[in-house]
Amino acid sequence: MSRKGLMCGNEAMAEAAITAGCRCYFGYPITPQNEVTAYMSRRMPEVGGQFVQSESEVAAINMVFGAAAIGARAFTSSSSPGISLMQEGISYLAGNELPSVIVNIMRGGPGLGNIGPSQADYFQATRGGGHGDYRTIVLAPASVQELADQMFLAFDLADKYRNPVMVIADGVLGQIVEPVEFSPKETANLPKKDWALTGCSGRAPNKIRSLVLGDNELLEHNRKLQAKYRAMEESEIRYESLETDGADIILVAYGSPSRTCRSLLKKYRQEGYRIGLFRPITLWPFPYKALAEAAHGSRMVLVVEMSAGQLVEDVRLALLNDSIIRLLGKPGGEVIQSHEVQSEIEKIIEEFKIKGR
Amino acid sequence: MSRKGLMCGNEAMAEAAITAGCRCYFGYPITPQNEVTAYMSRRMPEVGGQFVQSESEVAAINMVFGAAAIGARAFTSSSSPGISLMQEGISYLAGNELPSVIVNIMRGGPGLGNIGPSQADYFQATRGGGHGDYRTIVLAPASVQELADQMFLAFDLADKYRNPVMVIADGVLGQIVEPVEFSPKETANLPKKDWALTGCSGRAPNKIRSLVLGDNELLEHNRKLQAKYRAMEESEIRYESLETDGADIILVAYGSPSRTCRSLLKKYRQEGYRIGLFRPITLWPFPYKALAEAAHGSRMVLVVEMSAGQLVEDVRLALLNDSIIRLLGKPGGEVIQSHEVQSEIEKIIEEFKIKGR
Amino acid sequence: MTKVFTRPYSLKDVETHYCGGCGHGIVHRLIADAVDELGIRERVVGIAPVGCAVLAYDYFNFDVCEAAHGRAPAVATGMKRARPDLIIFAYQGDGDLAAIGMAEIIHAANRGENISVFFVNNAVYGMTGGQMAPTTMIGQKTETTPRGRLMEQEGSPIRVSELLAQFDGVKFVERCTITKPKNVNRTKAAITHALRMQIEGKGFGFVEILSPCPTYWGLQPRVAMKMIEERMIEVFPLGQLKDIEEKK
Amino acid sequence: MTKVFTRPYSLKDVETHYCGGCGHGIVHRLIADAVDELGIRERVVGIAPVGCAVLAYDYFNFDVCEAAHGRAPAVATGMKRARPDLIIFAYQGDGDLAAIGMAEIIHAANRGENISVFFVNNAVYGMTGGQMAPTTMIGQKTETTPRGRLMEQEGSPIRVSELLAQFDGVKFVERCTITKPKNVNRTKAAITHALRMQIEGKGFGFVEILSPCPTYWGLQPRVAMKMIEERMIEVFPLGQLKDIEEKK
Amino acid sequence: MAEERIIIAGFGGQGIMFMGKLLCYAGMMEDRHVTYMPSYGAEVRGGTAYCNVIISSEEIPSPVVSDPTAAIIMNMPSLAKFEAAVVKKGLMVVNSSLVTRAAKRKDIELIPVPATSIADRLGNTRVANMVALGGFLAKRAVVDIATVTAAIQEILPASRSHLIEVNRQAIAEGKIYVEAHSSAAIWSKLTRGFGFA
Amino acid sequence: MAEERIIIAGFGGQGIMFMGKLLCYAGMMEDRHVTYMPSYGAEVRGGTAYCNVIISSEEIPSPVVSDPTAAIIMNMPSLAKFEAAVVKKGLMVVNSSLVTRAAKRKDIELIPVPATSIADRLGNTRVANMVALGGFLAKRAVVDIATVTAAIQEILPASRSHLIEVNRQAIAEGKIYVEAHSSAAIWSKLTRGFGFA
Amino acid sequence: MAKVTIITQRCKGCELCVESCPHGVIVMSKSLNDKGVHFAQPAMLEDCTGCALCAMMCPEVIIEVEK
Amino acid sequence: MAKVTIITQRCKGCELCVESCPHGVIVMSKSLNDKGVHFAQPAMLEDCTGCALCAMMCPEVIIEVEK
Ligand SMILES: Cc1ncc(C[n+]2csc(CCOP(=O)(O)OP(=O)(O)O)c2C)c(N)n1
Ligand SMILES: Cc1ncc(C[n+]2csc(CCOP(=O)(O)OP(=O)(O)O)c2C)c(N)n1
Ligand code: SF4
Ligand code: SF4
Ligand code: SF4
Ligand code: SF4
Ligand code: SF4
Ligand code: SF4
Ligand SMILES: [Mg+2]
Ligand SMILES: [Mg+2]
Repeated sequence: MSRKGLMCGNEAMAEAAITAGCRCYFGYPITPQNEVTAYMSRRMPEVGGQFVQSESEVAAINMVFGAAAIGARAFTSSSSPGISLMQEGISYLAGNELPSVIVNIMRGGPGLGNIGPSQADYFQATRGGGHGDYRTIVLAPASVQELADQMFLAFDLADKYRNPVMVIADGVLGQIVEPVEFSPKETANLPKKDWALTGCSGRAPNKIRSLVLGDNELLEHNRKLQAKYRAMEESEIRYESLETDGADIILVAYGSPSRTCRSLLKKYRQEGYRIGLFRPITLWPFPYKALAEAAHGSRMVLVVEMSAGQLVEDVRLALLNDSIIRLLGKPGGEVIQSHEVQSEIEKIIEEFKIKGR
Repeated sequence: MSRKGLMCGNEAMAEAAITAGCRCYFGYPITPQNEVTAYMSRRMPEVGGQFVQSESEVAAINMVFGAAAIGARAFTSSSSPGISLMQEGISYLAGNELPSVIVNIMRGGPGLGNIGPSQADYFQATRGGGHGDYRTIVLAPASVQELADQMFLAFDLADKYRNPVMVIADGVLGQIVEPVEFSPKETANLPKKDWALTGCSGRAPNKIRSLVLGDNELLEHNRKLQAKYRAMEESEIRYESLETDGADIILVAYGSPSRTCRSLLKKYRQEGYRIGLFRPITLWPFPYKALAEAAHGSRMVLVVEMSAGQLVEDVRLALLNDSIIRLLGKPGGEVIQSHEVQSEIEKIIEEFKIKGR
Repeated sequence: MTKVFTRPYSLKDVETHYCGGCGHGIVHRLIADAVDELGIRERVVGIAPVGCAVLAYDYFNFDVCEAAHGRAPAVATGMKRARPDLIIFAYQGDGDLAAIGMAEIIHAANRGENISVFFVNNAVYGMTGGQMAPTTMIGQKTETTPRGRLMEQEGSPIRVSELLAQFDGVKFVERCTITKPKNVNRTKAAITHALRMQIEGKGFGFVEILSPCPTYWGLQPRVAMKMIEERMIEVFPLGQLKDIEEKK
Repeated sequence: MTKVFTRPYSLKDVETHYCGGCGHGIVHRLIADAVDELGIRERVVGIAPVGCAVLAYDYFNFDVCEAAHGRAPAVATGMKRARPDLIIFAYQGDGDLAAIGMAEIIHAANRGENISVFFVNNAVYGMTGGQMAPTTMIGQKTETTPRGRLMEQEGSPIRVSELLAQFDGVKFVERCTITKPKNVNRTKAAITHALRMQIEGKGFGFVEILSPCPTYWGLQPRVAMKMIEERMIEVFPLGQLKDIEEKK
Repeated sequence: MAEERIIIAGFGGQGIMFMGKLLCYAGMMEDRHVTYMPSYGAEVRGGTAYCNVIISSEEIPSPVVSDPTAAIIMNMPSLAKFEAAVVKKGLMVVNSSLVTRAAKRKDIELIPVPATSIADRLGNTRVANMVALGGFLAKRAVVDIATVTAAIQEILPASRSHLIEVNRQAIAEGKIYVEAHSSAAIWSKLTRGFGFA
Repeated sequence: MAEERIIIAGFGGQGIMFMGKLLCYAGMMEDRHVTYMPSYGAEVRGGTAYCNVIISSEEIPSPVVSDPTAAIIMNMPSLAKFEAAVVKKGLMVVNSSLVTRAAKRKDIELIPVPATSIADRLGNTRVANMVALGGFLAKRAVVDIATVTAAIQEILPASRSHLIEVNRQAIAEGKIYVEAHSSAAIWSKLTRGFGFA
Repeated sequence: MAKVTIITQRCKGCELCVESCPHGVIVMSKSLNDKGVHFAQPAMLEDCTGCALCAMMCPEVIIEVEK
Repeated sequence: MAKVTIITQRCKGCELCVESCPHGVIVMSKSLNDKGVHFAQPAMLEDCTGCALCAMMCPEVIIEVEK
C-alpha cells in the first residue's frame, strides 16, 4: 500500500516513522518542528502507539533510551537548542549501543537565535556534541519525500548497527509542503534484538550499561565501537553526484541549499559551463573519497551552506587542497538565495576565466 | 605576593580562579573534579565569595550565565557527561557574548563510561557541542602549574573577547599533585563591562539577549561573532614547539600525554635521533600554521592522544597531507604508557630507516 | 486636569507583539508600575523567559536579560549571589517554569534565594503554537491533546503555588489573576509585596498569575477572561498561600 | 533442618562493592525478595541510578538497565509505555532523584506512570565522595558543607515523599527505613506493595528508604543506624503518606 | 504558464498560510508540481507572516521564492517588504482596505482589491484572504476555481465545514470585483491612493 | 638517587592516598621535584586503590608511573596487579598480614612487613599504612623520617592532630621491624609463605 | 468630566476596555486602523467618571485617563 | 537448635548482625579475613533461635539460617 499526499516535511517524517513500525514518540515542542508533536499526538493513539509530550528534551531523549532498551523502535525530534540538551543522552545511547532515531530540524543560533532555517549544527551532529568517542550516522534529506524515505532508512540503520541515527534538516525542509508517498519497503534482514531487556524469561539476565570499570574494559568497548564505525564508513556512505564528470566548477551542498544549487545547474549548463553538484546524503560517514573523485580535475569547488562554514571542513579533509575550495556560508537562520550562489559562481568564472560555450 | 604549595590540579585551578578575582563558583559534583567543589565550598566563604552547589550542571551553567550577565567573573567545572549537559548553556553564553570560564576535567566515555583520564571531548570543545556557529577559546594545560596559569589567562581572554573560554584537561591533570605557585599578574587592559546588567542608573537600559528576529539581524550578529573569532585566530594562538627544527619525527600531543612524549625526547635525542614535540596549548584557535611549519621536512608526524582520534583531524587540516600522519589513539579512560609511544616510534624508525647517531 | 492613569515610566512606549487581549501586556504593566512605585528602576534586573514574553526586554525600560528555556531561576541565582544589592526578578510562563524548568524553580525556592518570580499561567504553550502545558486543565484541547487533556494519559494540572509554598525557603506565595480591574489591582499588590520583601532581604517571593491566551484557547479575549473565572480558578484557587510577614 | 533465611534467587551470589554497613545491600536484598515472592523475575526490568548503586545490574539476577544521572523516571516511562506488560522499577539515590532528576521524578509522578520507584535517601552523595544532597540535614557536615548545612545558604532538606504524595497521579507513597529488623520488614512490605500495585495496573508507587552511608557520615555502621533513628526520622518521618487502596 | 512563483504576505491571523496551502493543494489536485513554504522564519506573534508557493509544470528544484512572478499583499508592512522583489511585469494583488499608500513600482501589474471591506460585508472579516485569492485567480488562472473550492472541502477540518460556503462566496466576490474593475480604472485610482472602503 | 618512582596499592580505606601525599609533601619539603597521582581511575568503592609518587632531583616530565622502582603492596589483589611492573632489582614492600601468598618475582628485593598486625598491636589498625611506609623508608631513604613526621603535622587536619603520635610511632615500628629482619632471614620465610601474624 | 485618550493605531481590538467600563463610555469603531482592526474609541465621554478601569485592563497600555 | 552460617570471606565487619542478634550469638573474630577485616562468626550457636534477625540486617546477604 502506498499513500500519496501533500504534507509538510515534519508531518511526512512523523508518518514515515509510523510506517516504519515506530510506536513510541517522545518529544517537547519547539519551532520549527512543532508539526511533529502535533501530528504524533493525533496519530499515535490511532495506530495504538504512544505519544508522550515530555517535560523537556532531556526527558525525551531518556524516554527514547528506555523504549530502545526494551527493544522498541522509538524516536524524538527537536530543533537546535533542544538537541543541545540531548547531548548527554545521545552519548549514552551510543555508549549503550541502543538503536534510536533523533531528528534535528535546525534553526538559527547560537543561543536562542531565531527560528529561521539553518545548517549550523553540522559539527554537533557529525563530530558528536556529546562526550566521548562516539559517532552517529547522520542523514541529510533534501525534500519532503526524502525526509520520509530517510526515516525508514534511519530506523533500519539504527537496528542494523545498534546505534543512534540522526536525521538533520534545515527548517525549510521541516516546513515546506510537497507531495509525498509512503511505500513501506521490505525491511532488510535485521539482527535479532536478543540484547533487549524484555524480562529474563528463558534466558540469562541482560544488562544494558555503559559503565565499564575493569582494567582496559572501556578501552575494549571503545575499540569495538570504533570497529563498528569503520564498518559504517565501509558500507553506509551515500551521496549524489550530478554532472560532476569533467566539471570546471563543483558545487557542494546538502539539504535545501542543494536544491537552490541544483536549480542553477541547468541554467549554467545551458550557457555551456561545465558545472556540477555534489550532494552528501550521509554527513557521517562523509563521502570523502567520492568527493575527491568528483572534484578531481575541477578548477574550483564552491561549498554552499547555511552556516559560517562547517561542511567546508569535511570538504577540506576530502580534498586536502585548500586552493580549490571556496565557501559561501550564510549563518543566522537565513535562506541562501539563488542570486547569492549565482554571484559566487560568476566571480569564479571571471577569476578563472572559465569558458562557457 | 606569590604562594607556593603542593596541590592537586583541581585545587590549583580553583585557587587560581580566586586569585584572578573570581568570586562566583557554581558547580555540581562529578569525578574526577570533585576537589574543585570541595575546595570552593571551603574557600569561597573565606574570601567573601559565593559557592553554590547547583542542583545540576544545567543549573550551574545558567548560574554562570546570570553572574556573567551582571558583569561578575564566574566559572564552573565538571567532567564529560556534565559538560554535555551544559551545551545549550554554552551556546547561549557564546550567543550572548558573556565572558565566562568552563573547565572540563575529561573522563572516559561515551555514556557513563568510567572515571579514568581521557581526551575524547576534543571535538565537543573545539567544534562546539552546542548548536549554532560559535566558538570558545579552548586552553589545554599540561601541568598543575599551567592549569593555574591558564585560569588567569582564561578569565582575561573571556573578558577581552566577551566570550566563554574552556579549559580542558584529562583527569590526570585534575588529580596529580605538584608544586604550584600563584603569582597574580597585572591584568591586561581589559575593556569596561558597560554592557553588563548592573541597574540602569545614569544610563539607558541594557539588554542581554541572543534572540534577534529582524530580517538579517541574526545574520549580522553572526558575522560580528565570526569577525571576533577571526581576531582570536589572529592573536590568541599558543603552542610549544620543542626541538622540531629539522626533526625526522614529530610527536604531537597536548595535556598529560604531551608529558609522556616529552619524557621520551631526551632518550631519543641521546641516541642521536632527531625527534621533536609539538604541543598545541590553544586547541581552538588551533596552531595550524605553526604546526605546518614545525612539521615541514619531517618524515612522520605521530599524534598521541587519549581518544580514538580527534586531535588528529586538526593535524590533518594543518598539514593537508595524510601520508605523513600517524595516530596513537587510546580511548576509554586509559593512560597512554611511555612504552606504547616508544613502540610506535620504533616502528616509524624502522619503517623509514631513520638513522640515530 | 491631572492624569489619573498613564503608562508607567518603566514600560517603554512601544507596541508589543502580543495577540490582542493577551494577559502578558497587563502583567508587564503591573510589574512596571510596581518598579516605578518602589523607585527601583535603576537597580532592578529582569529576566525574560523563553515563551511569548521572550521579548520582555524590548518592553521594560530597565535592564533585562534573556534566559535559556526554563532556567530563569538559575540565572537569577547567579545574578543575586554575585550582586545582592540588585533587585532580581524572573518572569516565567507555565511551560518554561513548570515543565522544562521544574528542577530549577524548586531548587531556587528551596535554597530560599532572595529573588522574586512572576509566573504567568495561561494553561498552554503560547509561543510554540498552543501545546499542552503542565497547567493545562483536564479536558482542555490543545495542539498536543487534540482529544482534550486526559488525567490517565497526561496527569492532572500541576499547582505550582501549592507545591512551592511548602518549602521553608519560600517566604511569600500568592495566586492572582487579571480578569477584571479588582483582580488586576490585587495582582499588582502581590507583585509589589514580593519585590518589597526582596528589597528588605526577606527572601523568595512567588506570584502566580492566571492569564488568558485567547489565541490558543480559541476564544474572544472577553470570553477568555470569563473562562478563567468560571473554569480555571476552580483548579487553581486564588489567594495568598504563604506570607511570613503575616501574623498568624 | 529447613532454611529459614537464604539469599533470594533474584540476587546474584556475588560480593558487592559497597562499603561495610551500607544500606544499599539491604535494600537490594529486599527488592530481590519481593521480586521472588511476586514471581515476576522473568518480567521485571530494573533501572540502576548513577550513584553508589550504579552497579545494581551486577547484583540483581534479572534484566537491569543503566540510566543517565537523574533520568531513571524518564527511562522507566519509555520502557513502560513501550511494553506495559513488563514490571519496571527505578532505583534512585537522593542526589540522583532529588537534585539533578527533580523534574523527571515530578513529571513521571504527575503523569501517573504505572511504575515503581525505590528511593534510597542517605542524605549525602555517596558515590562522588560525600557531598551535600538535597536531603542533607541542617548542620550536617559534608564535603561541600564543611561548616554543616545552613538553612540560609543551602535551604532545608527536601522531603520528597511529601512532595510527591500531593500529585493525583501518585497512588502509593511510604517512607521506611532499615535500621532494625522490624523496619527492614516494613520496608519489604512497602516495596512489595508498590510492585503489586504496578502489576495490578494501579499506578505510580514510591517507597523512600532512609539508609545509612557510614563512610561519608564518618560513623560506625551501628552508630549510623542509630543516627537515622535519632536524627533523620525527625526530619523525615516514617509512615505511609498515601495509598489509594486504603479505605479512609 | 511554466512556473508561477507566488508570495502571499500579511499579518499573522489573516489566514496567509491557509491561502498558500489551499493554492498548493489545488495545484496538486490538478497534477501540477507544487511546493509551499511558510515564513515561520523571522517573526513571532503579531508580525508579518508570508509564504512561498510554487506551481509548475516541471519538477521544482527549490521551494524558496526570491523572484516572485506574483504577490498577494494583505497589509502595509508586506508592501514595503515585497514590492521590490516582484519580477518585472509580475502581478501584485493588494488588499486595498488596509494598504493605504500607493505602490512605487510602475513596471508591474497592480491589482487593488478591498478584500477586508468586502469580507466585512460578507459578515466575516476573516475571509478577506479568500477575497484576495479570488482576485488573484481572476488574473492568473493557475488553478481552476472549482478545484480550489474542492480543495477547501478537503483541507478544512470537519469542525469548520460550516465555513466552506462563506469561503467559496468570498473567492467569487474577489474574482468578480477584479473582473469588474478594468485595469485602466484602477491605475487612475492608484494615483489618488486607495480610496475604497 | 636520581628518581624514585613509587606505586602504593591496597584497599580503599587503607590510607593509600595519604601515604602517597605524605611522601610527596615530604619530598617537596626537602626541595625535591615531586608528583603524586592517585588512581581515581578504574575502581569505585571497595576496589583496589593505588597511587603513583615520583620523587626526583630533576624535573619530572610525566607523573604516570609505568615502571616503578619501588612498590608498597598493602593487600592481595594489589600484589597480582603490580608484581610484574616493578623494575628488575626494584623494591617491593608487602603487607604480609594480608598478603598470604608468596610473590613470584625473584629478581626484585622483597620486604614483607606484617603492617596490619603491628598496627593492631599499636591499637589502631588504620596506621598499617604508616608501618609499611616506615618499612619502605628503612630500605629507601628518599626522604628523612624527621621530614615525614613534620609533613604529617602539616597535612593532618587540626581535628585529627591527636593521631600524629600514633602515626609517628607506626613509622618507627615499621622501620625497626625491617631493620631487625635481615634480608636473609626474610628470604627463607618467604619460601614458606608469609607466616607472620 | 474626565478625559480618556486611546492611541487607536495601536489598538488590537480586544474589547477588554469596553467590557470593563461601568458606564459604557468606550465603543468599538466601525472603521479599521492600519492593522485592519476595529479599534476602541471613547464615545460618550460625558459619562466618563475617570475611574480608569478601562486603562487598567488594556494589555497594550494605550489608554490614558485624566480627571 | 538452629544453625547460622556466614560466608566469612565476604564479611565486611559492619557488625550489624552482631547488633541485631537478641541472644549475642554472633561475635567478631580476632583474626582477619583476606580483606583485612575482623569478620563476624557465630559463637554460641546453642543460644541461636533461628530468628534470622541477623540475616535480615546483613547488607552482604551472606548469612544463612536453618532451623
Ligand atoms: C530548549 C528549548 N526547548 C523548547 C523551546 C521552544 N519553546 C519556546 S517557548 C516554549 C513554551 C512556552 O510556553 P510558556 O512557558 O507557557 O509561555 P507562553 O508562551 O505560554 O507565555 C517552548 C517549548 C526552546 N526555545 N528551547
Ligand atoms: C551528569 C552527571 N553529573 C554528575 C555525575 C556524578 N555523580 C555520580 S553519582 C552522583 C551522586 C550520587 O548521589 P546519590 O544519588 O545520593 O547516590 P548515593 O551514591 O548516595 O547512593 C553524582 C553527582 C554524573 N555521573 N553525571
Ligand atoms: S499566543 Fe497566547 S500567550 Fe502568546 S501572545 Fe498570543 S495570546 Fe498571548
Ligand atoms: S559511600 Fe556510602 S552509600 Fe556509597 S557504598 Fe559507601 S556507605 Fe554506601
Ligand atoms: S475611565 Fe472609567 S468611566 Fe471613563 S471610560 Fe474608562 S472605565 Fe469608563
Ligand atoms: S483594551 Fe486596549 S487594545 Fe484592547 S480594545 Fe481597548 S484600547 Fe484596544
Ligand atoms: S538467627 Fe537470630 S538468634 Fe540466631 S544468630 Fe541470627 S539473630 Fe541471633
Ligand atoms: S552483617 Fe554481614 S557483613 Fe556485616 S558483620 Fe555481619 S556478616 Fe559481616
Ligand atoms: Mg504558557
Ligand atoms: Mg545519596
